[in-house]
Amino acid sequence: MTIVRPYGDTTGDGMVQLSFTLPIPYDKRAEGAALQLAAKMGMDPAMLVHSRQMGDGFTFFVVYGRVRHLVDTEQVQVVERDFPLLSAKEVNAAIKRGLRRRLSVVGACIGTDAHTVGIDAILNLKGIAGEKGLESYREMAVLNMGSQVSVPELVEAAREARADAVLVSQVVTQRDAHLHNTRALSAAFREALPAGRRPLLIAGGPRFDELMAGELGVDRIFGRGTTPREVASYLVHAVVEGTR
Amino acid sequence: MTIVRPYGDTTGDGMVQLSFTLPIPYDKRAEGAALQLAAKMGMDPAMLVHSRQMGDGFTFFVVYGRVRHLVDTEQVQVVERDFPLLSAKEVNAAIKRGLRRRLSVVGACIGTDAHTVGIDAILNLKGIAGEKGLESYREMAVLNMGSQVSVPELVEAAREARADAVLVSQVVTQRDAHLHNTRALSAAFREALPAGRRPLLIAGGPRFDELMAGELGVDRIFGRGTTPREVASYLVHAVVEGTR
Amino acid sequence: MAGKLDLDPRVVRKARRLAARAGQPVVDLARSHTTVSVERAVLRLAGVRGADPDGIPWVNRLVDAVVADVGLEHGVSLPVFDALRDYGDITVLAQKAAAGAVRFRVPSSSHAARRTAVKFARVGLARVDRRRAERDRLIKRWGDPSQRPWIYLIVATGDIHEDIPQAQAAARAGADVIAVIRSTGQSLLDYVPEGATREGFAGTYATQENFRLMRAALDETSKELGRYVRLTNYASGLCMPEMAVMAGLERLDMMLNDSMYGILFRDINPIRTFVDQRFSRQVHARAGIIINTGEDNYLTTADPVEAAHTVTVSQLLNEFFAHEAGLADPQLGIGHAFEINPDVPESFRLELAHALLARELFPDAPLKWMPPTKHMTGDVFRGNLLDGFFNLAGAMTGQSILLVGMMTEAVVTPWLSDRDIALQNVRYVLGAAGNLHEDFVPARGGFIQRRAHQVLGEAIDLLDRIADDTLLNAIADGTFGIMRRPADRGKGLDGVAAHAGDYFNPVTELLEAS
Amino acid sequence: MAGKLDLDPRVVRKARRLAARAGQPVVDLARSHTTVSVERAVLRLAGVRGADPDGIPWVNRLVDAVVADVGLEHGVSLPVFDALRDYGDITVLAQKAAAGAVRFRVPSSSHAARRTAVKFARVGLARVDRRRAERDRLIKRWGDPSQRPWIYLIVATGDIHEDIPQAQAAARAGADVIAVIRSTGQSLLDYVPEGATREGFAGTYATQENFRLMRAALDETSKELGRYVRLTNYASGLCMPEMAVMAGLERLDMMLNDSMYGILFRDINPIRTFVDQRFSRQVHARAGIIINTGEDNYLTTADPVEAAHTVTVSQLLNEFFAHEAGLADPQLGIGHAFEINPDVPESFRLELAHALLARELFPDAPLKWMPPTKHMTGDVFRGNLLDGFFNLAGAMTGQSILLVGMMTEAVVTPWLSDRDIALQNVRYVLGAAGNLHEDFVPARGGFIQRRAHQVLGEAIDLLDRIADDTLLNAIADGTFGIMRRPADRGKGLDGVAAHAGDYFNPVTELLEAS
Ligand code: B12
Ligand code: B12
Ligand SMILES: Cc1ncc(COP(=O)(O)O)c(C=O)c1O
Ligand SMILES: Cc1ncc(COP(=O)(O)O)c(C=O)c1O
Repeated sequence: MTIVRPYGDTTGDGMVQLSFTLPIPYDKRAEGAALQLAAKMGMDPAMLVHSRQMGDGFTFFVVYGRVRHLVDTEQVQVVERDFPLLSAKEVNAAIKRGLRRRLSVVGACIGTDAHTVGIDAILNLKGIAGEKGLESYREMAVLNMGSQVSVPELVEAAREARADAVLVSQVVTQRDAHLHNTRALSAAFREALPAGRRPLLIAGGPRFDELMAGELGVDRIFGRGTTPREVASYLVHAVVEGTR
Repeated sequence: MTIVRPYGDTTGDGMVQLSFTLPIPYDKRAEGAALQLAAKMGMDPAMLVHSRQMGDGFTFFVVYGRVRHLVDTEQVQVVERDFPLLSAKEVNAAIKRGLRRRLSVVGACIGTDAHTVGIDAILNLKGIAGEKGLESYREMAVLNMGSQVSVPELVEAAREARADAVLVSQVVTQRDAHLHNTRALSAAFREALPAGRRPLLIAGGPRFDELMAGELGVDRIFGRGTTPREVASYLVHAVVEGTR
Repeated sequence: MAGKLDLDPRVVRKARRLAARAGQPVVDLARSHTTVSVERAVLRLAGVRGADPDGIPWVNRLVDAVVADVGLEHGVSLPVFDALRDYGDITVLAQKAAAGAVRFRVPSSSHAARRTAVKFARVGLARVDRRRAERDRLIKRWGDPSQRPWIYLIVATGDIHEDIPQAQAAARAGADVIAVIRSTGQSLLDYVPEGATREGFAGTYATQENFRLMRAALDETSKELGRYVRLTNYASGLCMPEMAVMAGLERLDMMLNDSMYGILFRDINPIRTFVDQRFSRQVHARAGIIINTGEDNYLTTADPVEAAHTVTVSQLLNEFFAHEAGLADPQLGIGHAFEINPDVPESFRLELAHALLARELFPDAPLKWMPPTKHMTGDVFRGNLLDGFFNLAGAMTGQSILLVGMMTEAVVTPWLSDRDIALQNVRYVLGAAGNLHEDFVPARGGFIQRRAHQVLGEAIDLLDRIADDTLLNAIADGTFGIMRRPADRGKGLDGVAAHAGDYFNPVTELLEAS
Repeated sequence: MAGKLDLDPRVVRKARRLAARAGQPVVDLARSHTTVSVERAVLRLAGVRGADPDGIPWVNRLVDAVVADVGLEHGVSLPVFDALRDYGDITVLAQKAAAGAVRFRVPSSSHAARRTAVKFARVGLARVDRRRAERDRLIKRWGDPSQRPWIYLIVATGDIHEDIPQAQAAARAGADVIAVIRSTGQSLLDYVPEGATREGFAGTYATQENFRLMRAALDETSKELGRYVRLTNYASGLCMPEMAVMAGLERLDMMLNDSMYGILFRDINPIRTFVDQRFSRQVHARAGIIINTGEDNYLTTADPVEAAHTVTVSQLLNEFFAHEAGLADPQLGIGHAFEINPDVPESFRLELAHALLARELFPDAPLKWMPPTKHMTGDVFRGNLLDGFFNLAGAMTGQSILLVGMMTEAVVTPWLSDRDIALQNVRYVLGAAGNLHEDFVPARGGFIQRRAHQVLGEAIDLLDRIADDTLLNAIADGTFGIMRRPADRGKGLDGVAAHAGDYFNPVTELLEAS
């Protein structure tokens, strides 16, 4: 099946739920305004099922209804895993065979972001979801710089460690902080190192759009629920097999 | 102000929340499909923040993001109250003066709908929200036929009571039951009585679109949160002052 | 669980005594009357199947024909089994009768007709017995839910073929009991539709074929899950006795069946209801079916705090009528609900008091705990929260069957995702706080005990008044759910008759003998 | 409330004794060191205001100049007040010093400089005292919240001019305490930004002007509401002592101030932190500010069940350090959190056990109860439910300050509507079940008591080990929040100095005399 519609309780019913606030006090006109927005979003019919004024000038709405839009699953763009998922053993073997030295990884939370749980999950021994982190891979040398690392410090450390890959985490997204910081990262590496000696740049965090790698100047983005094995497998694919 | 946007935490940010199910199992492609729908609804950027497979072939999604649409509050269509809100005293006085007899009202839940709480709130002494129902108006003669009344029974009762107004309630909306029943009502009255002797037809219920009165062949629709006084005032306006 | 309220056993005994006194005249009424639906139920048990080309079942045509010839007061069994001698097959007899080809009489010497009737009834009841044994066997094989309360979910698409996958999905996601809600119009139909149906409004028609299809599907899923998933429908409305028979024949496991719901909420005649009620409960008793009573409904029209004692009164009456009809305590899914306005101060503690009172009054009954509906609004976020507190109250007071609330209660009949969110809610509450009842010890003489004692006291006062003035008058006065229903009004009264001296009903006879 | 856990007072006394033993060496360290921020705080109290054209405050420029000339180990007061003779105005002195026009020395006869320093410090503290008296007066006039727990809400737009209306709206909707979250980078800045700011990330810069603006706005709203609305910010990060002074000067009412948060979660040097900590708490004590400790944070990195006892240990240490710095019990907003994975069996009862343990260990402290964050997901429906159970646990265990959880925790910093939904949630729970604690009586020797005793036992074992091996080593080993932080690493170490023999700090002297 390639064309689908949202499903409430019957195939094809197209039902969705929507909520939002408008900066206007509650009255009939506000309800009409809410329905106008729902209509613009393609809901028809739209049922306004809840409205509640907050403070003087805001009203919160809940709308249920049918959307006309069709979803074509064949048109979906995703970053599919385009490399095989390897076991730790296979990863180590591939590095040994391919590089004849340990693969050097440097990781950090850059900017003012201090959310290390995500990058720690990827790098530290402890790992996540039952998978151990990259530190547990015999053939990797991992430097985890922790949080609130500035981009120049990171470039310096990467240079020193002759990093094959630099992994940065960005969790705070307010005012697009993650996008600004990632762009700053890629610009700094482009400036500091010639193309051939530049490490692979990998960004990760729960609110990234994985399709934006190119736009942000990094090689790959990993989103919500990433596991260390996926990252290790990608490193083999991109660094060892040189397919980046 | 006539142009507004949804408000998350900053003026103009356009943020909304959306949830729906697609009839496909969970995978990356499904997430992409969810984002496709969000994009078609005008969300850009859209953040997919939750997905959960249900059973074999369905996935539930929660999406947050910005919509581009503008809401023009001047373009909003609503049924504004186009008659003055009267006190019980004023209603009684107006009927006495205008009709010189009691105003006859017949009410019912038609079709297979047995939700009487709404129509009872309008008709019965007890009323709702601190307002007494139409039965409490000295100058009204109210017949509340209760639930699951067939349209022919209702026509007959209205004829017998020389009803000035017929009030029907419709709460069940699944498969558009309320629309079918209301259409059946107006057709039956059109057939049974000549235009001049036809009572005012009023439909009510929480999920009606008040703008649909014309389309459904009734004189007026009352939605969520209607109070008896509003209905009484409308009756004076439409029956006594003959402005329907 | 018992003992948290410090109820005085003497007071509780008094309440039961009063309920019996208030209920007995209604039982006497039920024992001395019959209805068209009781008679049709007998014929269904005796094996009449199918419907005419307009969809009117042959049982209806047959009963109508008998009534036309000899009236209802003798029961249809003697006339029918008397006539059967000339036809052999009972469905064929019905068809001929519908065509006007049969003349019925009340045989003066009724020995032979009685014998045949009892034989047919026995065969029918034996089928019911086999389904009951089969249920016991399957429960043994697949097992009961591992937790209390059982999780009860509603399916309501209107189309049996959409209902089935949704019910199966719900069971896989954790439902222990599936209820298929009926289409809005069905309870006032004076016949049971036939066959598989796809066109209900806000519910699916209850037909014997739909029962069969859904039970078979759930058997499949039960097997897959290693847990017997129960199926529920409604023995309610004008065809209550027939629904009970169909449920027995198709191995349904629970039936909504209340002594007053049809009167109050469907405006069905009180006498019709009480007569149908007693017969249907006798059949349920035989079939091993758990009934669910409907006290929750009163709280949607009356105020749940003010009218709390009317719930208790109704529960005691429902219990009395059920016992009288032969139901055992483990078959009494006595109902009550979490319907207090959440803005009322201490509303949660009031709910706990009410729920605990029901628990302690009926320690051996599988109480059915119903979720908030009236004060659910379109604010679905708040709705899910309220449902969580409902689930918690259920766990803290040891309820037995938990009807899972939906955040979209005020919006739509449940969506697939609503059910999933609701089940997650239940799972969280039972997993995280399912044993909190161990730490929940209402203070002696504290708010909760005082409230429970007050409600029980008010219930006793009301029962006292009802016992003196009759239950029928109380119903006429709007005592329950503030609906006024006089005994001489309401739908279906014309289908009721007082027994003639020679009234005969082989099924009642067998059921009362056993 | 006390007494539900049957804690043995001897065991509790032992725990406190061990905490004192583990904490004392750190206090000794703090008493014998100073930091650039402590010195800047002194100068702020003494009246240095404003910043250079690049936004670097004059206090920073002045301290840097002094340190460049004579080092940090004597404190900056003697050199500065010695030099002040020649300048009169202290901010002018700072500006001149920044321009390189002043040469500082440690005066050999320091009598005069000391007297001036003490005079200036006294004036500064008098301002703090006046703000405290003003608070007392306003609370008397407008009143305290009518209920416990107080409702604590976060505002975090990054723009003080968006924050103000949102804070006022939140107060009108029921918030008793408003916390303005700081921009992500601020805690590692070794200076305090100046003026009103509009460009924070996920929080708004803490500046004295922003403090003033928000306090004034909330005074307006307090008056309107007839209820004193409290304001909170952070005395945390590299400028902790200065934040404390600014808070005292601008009548903030609470400050996040933890003895180890900066070490663990901002990688700030442990010694720097402990020195800054002690000074800031002395100032808070004087200002009548309630501190909020940060044990909740440990549970976001460590497992809340396994590491429950580390919370207790940290609470006891925070209490010891706070008392030592002069804070009274009613100023100890000791923190803890509802962070157990909701899928863990009995998670809610575990939360109750932990929350009750804190309640009974610190009966006179205004405990701060933090909502679920780690196990919040994008499933906002479930999120609101979990927040409801958090609110309930808070009510059932008598927590004092309730930081209101948001259903969008895993998604965005709170939206206006999130706050409204969250407040409705709190209102429902407190209204419906706020007194449920009366009926909540953990069984003797039951699950909840056993769990609380176990956690306390593990805490005592851990304190024992820490007392033997030193707290600094424990921190280095990853005992708290599984973050390893050696004493010789981390940010801000270069701003620390051991006191020289002639170290002088007029503020400490006055505070310790009082
Ligand atoms: C834990 C936590 C904290 C802890 C952090 C402790 C630590 N050492 O990390 C503490 C308490 C210190 C904290 C503080 C703050 N936090 Co915080 N915090 C969270 C919380 C609750 C959980 C985050 C987490 O640990 N997730 C678990 C990990 C495993 O998931 P993950 O990060 O997504 O990582 C996975 C993937 O994304 C991916 N991944 C992530 N990074 C990388 C990198 C690479 C290279 C790869 C390959 C993969 C990868 O793989 C990981 C494993 O699957 C979230 C809310 C929530 N429930 O999400 C808020 C949250 C992230 N915090 C937030 C904020 C605002 C703050 C503060 C700024 C608040 C303040 N002003 O005081 C502070 C300051 C922090 C700062 N300077 O950055 C906001 C961010 C809002 C936004 N979208 O911009 C959130 C969403 C809460 C909220 N709604 O307000 N926080
Ligand atoms: C109470 C109730 C019942 C009671 C009804 C008792 C009674 N005597 O009315 C009982 C328990 C009997 C019941 C049964 C059923 N119910 Co019901 N019930 C509700 C409930 C909880 C509240 C409705 C209510 O009383 N609202 C309060 C009144 C005051 O509000 P109101 O009706 O909107 O009326 C106001 C306005 O709309 C307006 N108004 C209404 N009518 C009129 C008429 C006129 C002329 C005017 C001027 C104004 C007006 O003024 C009123 C006052 O402000 C809703 C869920 C909910 N929370 O909304 C479900 C709900 C309406 N029920 C529902 C269903 C499906 C059923 C059943 C069909 C289930 C089943 N299959 O068994 C049955 C059968 C009912 C039938 N045949 O119609 C669905 C309908 C789904 C849909 N949208 O189609 C709902 C939404 C629940 C759900 N989510 O599934 N129900
Ligand atoms: C006892 C009982 N019967 C029947 C119903 C359903 O109504 P009906 O069978 O009339 O559709 C309910 C309501 O849920 C009920 O409680
Ligand atoms: C004690 C303490 N300080 C500070 C913060 C905030 O972090 P920062 O001040 O580093 O931005 C927190 C976290 O909420 C905290 O608990």
